[in-house]
Amino acid sequence: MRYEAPLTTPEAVELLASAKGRVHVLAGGTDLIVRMKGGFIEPDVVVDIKRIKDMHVIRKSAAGISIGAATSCGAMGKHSVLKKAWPGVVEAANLIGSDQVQGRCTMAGNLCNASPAADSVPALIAAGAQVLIVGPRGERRLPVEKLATGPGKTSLKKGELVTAIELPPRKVRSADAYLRFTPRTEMDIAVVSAAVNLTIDRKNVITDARVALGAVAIKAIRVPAAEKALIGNTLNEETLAAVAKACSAACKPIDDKRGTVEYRTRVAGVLAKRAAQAAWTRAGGKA
Amino acid sequence: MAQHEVKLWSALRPFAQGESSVRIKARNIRELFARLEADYPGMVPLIRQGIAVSVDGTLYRDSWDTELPAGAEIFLLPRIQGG
Amino acid sequence: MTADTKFTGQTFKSVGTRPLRPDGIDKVTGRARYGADIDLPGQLVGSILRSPHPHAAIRAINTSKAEALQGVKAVITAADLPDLTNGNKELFDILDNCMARTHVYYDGHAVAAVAAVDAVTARKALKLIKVDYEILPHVTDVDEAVAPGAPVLHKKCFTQGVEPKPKKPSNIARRSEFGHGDVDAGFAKADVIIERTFRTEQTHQGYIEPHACVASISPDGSGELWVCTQGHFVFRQHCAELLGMDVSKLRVTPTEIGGGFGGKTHVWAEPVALALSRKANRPVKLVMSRDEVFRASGPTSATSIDIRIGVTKKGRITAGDATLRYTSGPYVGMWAELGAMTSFACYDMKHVRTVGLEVLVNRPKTTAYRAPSAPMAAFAVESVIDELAGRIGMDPVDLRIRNAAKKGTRSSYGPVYGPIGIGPTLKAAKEHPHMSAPLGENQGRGMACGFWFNFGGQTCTDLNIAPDGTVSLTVGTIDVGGARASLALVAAEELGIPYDQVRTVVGDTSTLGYNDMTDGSRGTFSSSMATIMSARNAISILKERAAKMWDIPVEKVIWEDGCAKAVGKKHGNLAPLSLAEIAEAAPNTGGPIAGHNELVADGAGVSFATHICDVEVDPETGRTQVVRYTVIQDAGKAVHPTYVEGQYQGGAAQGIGWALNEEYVYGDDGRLQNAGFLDYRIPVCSDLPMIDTQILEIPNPNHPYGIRGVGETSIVPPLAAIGNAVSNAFGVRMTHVPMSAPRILAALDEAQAAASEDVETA
Amino acid sequence: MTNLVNTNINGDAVGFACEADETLLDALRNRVGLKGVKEGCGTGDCGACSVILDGTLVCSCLVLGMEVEGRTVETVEGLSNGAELHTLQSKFIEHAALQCGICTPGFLMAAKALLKNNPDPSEEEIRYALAGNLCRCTGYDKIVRAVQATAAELREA
Repeated sequence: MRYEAPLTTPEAVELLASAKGRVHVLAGGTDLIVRMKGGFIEPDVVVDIKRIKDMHVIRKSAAGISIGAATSCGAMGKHSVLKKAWPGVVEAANLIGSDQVQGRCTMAGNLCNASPAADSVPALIAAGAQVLIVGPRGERRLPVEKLATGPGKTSLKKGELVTAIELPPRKVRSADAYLRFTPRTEMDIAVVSAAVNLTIDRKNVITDARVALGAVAIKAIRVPAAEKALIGNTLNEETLAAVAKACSAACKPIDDKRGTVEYRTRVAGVLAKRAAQAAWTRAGGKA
Repeated sequence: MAQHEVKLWSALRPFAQGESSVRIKARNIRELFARLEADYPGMVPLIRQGIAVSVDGTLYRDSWDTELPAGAEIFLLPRIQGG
Repeated sequence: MTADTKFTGQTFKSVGTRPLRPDGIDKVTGRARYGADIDLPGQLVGSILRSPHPHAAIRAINTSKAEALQGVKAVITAADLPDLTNGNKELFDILDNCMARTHVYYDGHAVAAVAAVDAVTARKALKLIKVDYEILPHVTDVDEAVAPGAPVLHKKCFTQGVEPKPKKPSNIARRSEFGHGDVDAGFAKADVIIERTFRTEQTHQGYIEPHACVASISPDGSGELWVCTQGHFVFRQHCAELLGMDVSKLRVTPTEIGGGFGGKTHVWAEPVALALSRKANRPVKLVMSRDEVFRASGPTSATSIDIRIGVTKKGRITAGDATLRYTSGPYVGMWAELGAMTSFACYDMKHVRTVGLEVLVNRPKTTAYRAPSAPMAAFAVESVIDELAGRIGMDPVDLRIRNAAKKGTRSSYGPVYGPIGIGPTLKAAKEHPHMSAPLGENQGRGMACGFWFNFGGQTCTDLNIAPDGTVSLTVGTIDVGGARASLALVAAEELGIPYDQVRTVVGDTSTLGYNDMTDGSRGTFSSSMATIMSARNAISILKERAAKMWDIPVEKVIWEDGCAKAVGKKHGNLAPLSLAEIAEAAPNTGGPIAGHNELVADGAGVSFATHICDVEVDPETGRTQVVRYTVIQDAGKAVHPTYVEGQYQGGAAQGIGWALNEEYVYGDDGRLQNAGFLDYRIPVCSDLPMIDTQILEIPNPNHPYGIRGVGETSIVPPLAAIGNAVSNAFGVRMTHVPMSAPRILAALDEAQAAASEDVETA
Repeated sequence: MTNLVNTNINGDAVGFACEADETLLDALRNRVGLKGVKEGCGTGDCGACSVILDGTLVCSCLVLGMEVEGRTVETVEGLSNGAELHTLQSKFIEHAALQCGICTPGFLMAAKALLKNNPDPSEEEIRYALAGNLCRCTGYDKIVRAVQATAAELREA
């Protein structure tokens, strides 16, 4: 195996495009190195993007907030502007692994691993985030939900890499929240998870909402029916019940070592309800 | 030499015609085992593997010297494993 | 020799204090050497090929390509570990488990091994070994394994302990029975009888240090082994027998041990490492990966337990009956038997019967895990006792106090108890402030009792007085929890010198006689007994030397406060001789001064604990958090109270993990799905509250200082205590451990459905 | 292919040879001889191999050796100042925050990283900060107390 640590994005693209054999991008390494050690992958080339300075930058502009692909989730948690604008995205990113893992893991890695249970993905989908992709043919942007195509599979082409994650500008009276269920308090993979991003008007009526679930299908999913249940309503018992019902109805999970179909389906609704409540409170909603 | 009623745990009983206790004259564990082996040869493999002897509720390994006081309750048990 | 080990009721100066442990600095600076930290010149890397199948016949193994790979120095299969066990079934099972012979019996069973110049080459070589398997039907579930038509692991396995001998082979390897009285007559007197079936899943000891060793065998047939183990003498014995070596020619040096809890009482990779070294004629280091630890080193049993207990309205237990099915992996064990012995041991039962069935399954060989088999049985019994208390409207502590075993009670496993401590732990629980503290919303409180035997066994120690009068104590029991400090305290106590004048080391197998393992809570109990005797022997020599120095009769010399003192009118004015002064004169008074002792430590005395716990359950997700926990246990005499607390807290934490989250998950393909710390969920720091402890000191009459073993009992009550807490919070009875969120949610649903049915019918 | 990595470990300039796919954990243990860094799982789930890399707590099993070229690595071996133990080290011994000790190096590094960022952590903050380190002996009670005692002492110093 060859290890490369380019200093610029064009160099990284060149390495990825020209490499023979199995080539992998190394961001945080908290998944890649585990898979290497377990013998699940045997890369010929690993391209470490952490020496590219731009990849560590969190930048706020009129277009929103851009997070460099090598930014550790731990660093996101220390960024007050990001935390204030997107508390749900940050709490999702900060739930990945221990402090040790937080010091390394990245949302870009979380997205590109394309695990159905990835913590940051539902939050990013709810946020309406997109990824900035650079490749031999230049840049392109893609909504985050279009990056993963199935477990472990992405729509990235040879030579392409995600260089940043872009969150839209934050509207007033809006907020997001992310919740997951794990058997332990920490150090766990989501059995099921839910993210809600919503905006309310002066009368506490929800004017916009995005709802996403994790670990209930082959990839993280958006739940339009739950969004419909929120929009145009205030957050009362009835609305919450409708959100829960819509979310449970949208689940197509599997039975595995981490959870059952029945459990995931039911708790998806519970978590969506609670995430909606948390996002609402953060947005300044009053009953 | 005192005669004891020696109680057997279930694994030993088949070798004593199904009885739950046998009467044995013995001063100590050595004599106890010698008599058991002589009278109930089927017990030999289990005794060789190691047996615990409860004397008045206190568990002893198979140290020959351990005395069996007259009137003491003698109970044979499997040797315990621990963690 | 027979030493007088009766409790003397003495007062203590050192014992009961809390000095710093001698191994502390090495452990906080990274200097302490564990199994994987040993390196030898010319050392090779060993690695084991494991079966991916839960059950298969091995048709052939082709190792030629692996042998031809550059850098490979040895490849072995079962042929290199020939059967020398001479009809010893127990030893044969150990051999077959270390290296499969005709069949593989579980996912992870070793089939071949290599030694190569580095890890990369070793890994490559493993991939080049071709094993031709004939895949056979498998069974991993305890209930399925005993069901008619289940695949039978061993065609020659006819249930032992059943008369007449069964005609058909089965997976029930052995049946054992305990009890007394007439259970039918007992149940006839009961006002309320509860009958339930409980299940517990398989858990692993979960020590953080994987098994690791370095083996070196010379062409002359002698060998050395450095290994993390709970019993280096036992490892020496088993390895020497399996390899056909003279026992005394194999020197086993124990490294620091990174946790064992029973899992390091058994050889796994050590005979393989030795066989590789013998074939390669070079030292071989073999370290298991975490995946291998889970797949191929011994977990505890999965169980299924039928239980029936009857009680009168006034709260007297009239009878108890239990059938306990425990998995033992592919080889027979005594795990169900231990469950059968311990299940009702806390109670005074007139009529009791317990039947243990050892069930063979295609899972790794079961090994001891802290008070082995007792937690599962206690889960079943203590849950039903609590439920009965509810049914007759009696406080569950009172019901237990009413029925607690005491001196003179015939124990459920047979003998009549001497003085025992369950009563005091229950009384302490009743009076504990935790019992009356208010509970919050969605919280429940539970309590449960636990029993473990404790034992002693073969032990020896050497106590050497250095020329400057300081003391070196060599023991043969592995220090797993602070025993070096505790034993130094005991030596200091007996000699009358300060703790820091004594240094304890664990000797290798060539420095001491045979010692049994550190298991059964015996380490400090038995080695302290031998240490006291060693010190007493040394004191008698010290007195002789002092007499010689003073030129007075030895009868006129006593030992007091670390000094020889002359007594009597004639000599009483002589200034005392300190240990240092006597040691300094040793070259002129007869040479080095030492005390030795070899004994079989008996009379460990049974141990009881009562735990109280509060849980909070999220009724919508089933998530359960332990919010308060209290352990009450008798220590006899706590030599180093802080380390006793550590044992109580550690055992409780393991029990909490077992109760809520830990379990082996097998797929339909018979493969273990969660062989790692991510999905085998031992508690993390944020999962637990502080664990309060209360040490009771009821002296053990059979130990000079009154000491009892303290290591194991603390893991017994948590499963039931937590189950009872959940039950008390929501009125549901949990019958399946771990009480994971989906299981709790399902139980809540059932309770709700039952409640609404009641409303409808009402 | 074996590569040469130049780095700074515990304040010393250190060079070590390393395969491209070798983890920092293996390099520290087998190439540099720092055996205080422990392997409990090799998958980032137990924290026994925790080191501080450029001021950030990481699992050395999840870092490639080659990544530390030109960086600074702190391990348990660098915690004490000569014979003078770090307060965390002495408090761990005093409070019996260790039994078998295999997890101790990782806990010490994690606790050091915590106290640098948060000199006065609550019990809950300590518990979550140490959640990446598994201990099977202590039930964590005495570990949490040792960290609390260290924090108190360091605040007074």
